[in-house]
Amino acid sequence: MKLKYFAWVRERIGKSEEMVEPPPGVKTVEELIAWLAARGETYAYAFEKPRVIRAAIDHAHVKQDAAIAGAREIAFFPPMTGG
Amino acid sequence: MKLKYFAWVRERIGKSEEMVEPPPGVKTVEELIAWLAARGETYAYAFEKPRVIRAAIDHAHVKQDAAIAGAREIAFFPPMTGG
Amino acid sequence: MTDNVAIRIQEADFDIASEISALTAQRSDVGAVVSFTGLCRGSEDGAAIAALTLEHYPGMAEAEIARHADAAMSRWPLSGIRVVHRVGRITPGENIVLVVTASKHRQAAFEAAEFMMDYLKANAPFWKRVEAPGGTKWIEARDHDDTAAARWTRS
Amino acid sequence: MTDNVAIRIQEADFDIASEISALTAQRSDVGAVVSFTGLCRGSEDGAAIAALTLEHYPGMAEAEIARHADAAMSRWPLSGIRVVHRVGRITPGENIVLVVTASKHRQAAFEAAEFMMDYLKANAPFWKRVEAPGGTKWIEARDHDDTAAARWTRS
Repeated sequence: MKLKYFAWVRERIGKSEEMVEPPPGVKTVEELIAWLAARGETYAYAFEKPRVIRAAIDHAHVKQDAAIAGAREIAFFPPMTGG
Repeated sequence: MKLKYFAWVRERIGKSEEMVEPPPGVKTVEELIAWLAARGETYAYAFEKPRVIRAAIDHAHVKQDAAIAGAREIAFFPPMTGG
Repeated sequence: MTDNVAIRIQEADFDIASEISALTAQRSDVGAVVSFTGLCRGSEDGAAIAALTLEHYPGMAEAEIARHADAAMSRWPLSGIRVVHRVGRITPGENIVLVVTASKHRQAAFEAAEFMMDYLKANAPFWKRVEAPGGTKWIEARDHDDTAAARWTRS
Repeated sequence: MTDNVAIRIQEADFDIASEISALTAQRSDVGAVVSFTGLCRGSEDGAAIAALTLEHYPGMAEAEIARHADAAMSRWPLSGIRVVHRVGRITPGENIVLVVTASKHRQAAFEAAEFMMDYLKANAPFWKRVEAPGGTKWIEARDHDDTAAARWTRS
């Protein structure tokens, strides 16, 4: 699946998108965040406060207990500040 | 004092303003309306439903129990429909 | 009249962009501008109309609108208000009235614009006459507008 | 996306008059148009800023705004909605966002414009970074905006 990062999540990780293949045990957004945070220092920094992170699956906002099965694109970003 | 008439009050009376000198017994807007209504057919028609008529003394909205003493200009008109 | 309050009553149409820009140009403390434009519709109570004619009470109309704009400037943290109200004959699709409010934040700008419009509908000395195929008639005031205007009265 | 809903995300500035006129030209059933313009202010939390940089989630931002505009079109009797949201670097005094709503009557136009702005502030995928003399920082979301957005949720 493709992951996208925005705002300070993108800056901390150091890239705006990447393809990943999480192991089968990673079933929800929350578990995906935990798996990413364990991948290295930049990820650990980006996801240091996992509750602050917002996620979208295929362009729709989701809660962290959402299942990731079948997702083509999952995005992580801070709370929105548009308008 | 000068009287001014607007909208259908003006049309019914047939003039937009006039100078009048009501007798001393006419002390309020309500009494002025009754005095005007007795002046002739056009006035009676304009003031046939006195409760509907709105009034302003010297450019400020007033209720019909307002005193007219000292007024320079009193206006009569239907409820407003601006905006 | 407070600084940055401008009230005009005129026969000519208005230019919304220039009225907005009068409240925002050369300054950087405005974060929110709300404009309300009221237009002449082609029907009134379901029947087609040819035009509206707007009459006003010169002198009182300007003074009353300015007094309400000053009240809005005191009630909300606004950087400015502009009101343009047209009079004379206005055909369907044409502009009738414009209210523009500017503030740091959006809530004040929205509330003040609604306050000014509720006032203009119910209490500003303007009267509309409709020209329809069957003749002309004065538009009757709607209780609805009195109710909308009354919601701003402080208890 | 419903007819008469237009959503644009762009670096260029917008022209308020032409967006309004897109909702009113060649028709006579619109009685009320509300525009909201959000501008970049020269200070953020009391400190002077040099510029904002706006980032968005391409694809999701357009789709989400359109979905909310469609919801507004169903909820209120509107004749149209236009939203333009700028991205990229924006300096104090410049426009950031425009929402225009058109309806027969003023209340629907006002409410729908506020609904769209509350949504854009709290839930549209845009992020603002501030450039200040001391460096850059991301603006933090305000609880206030979440509260404003939540008031439109039907129970």
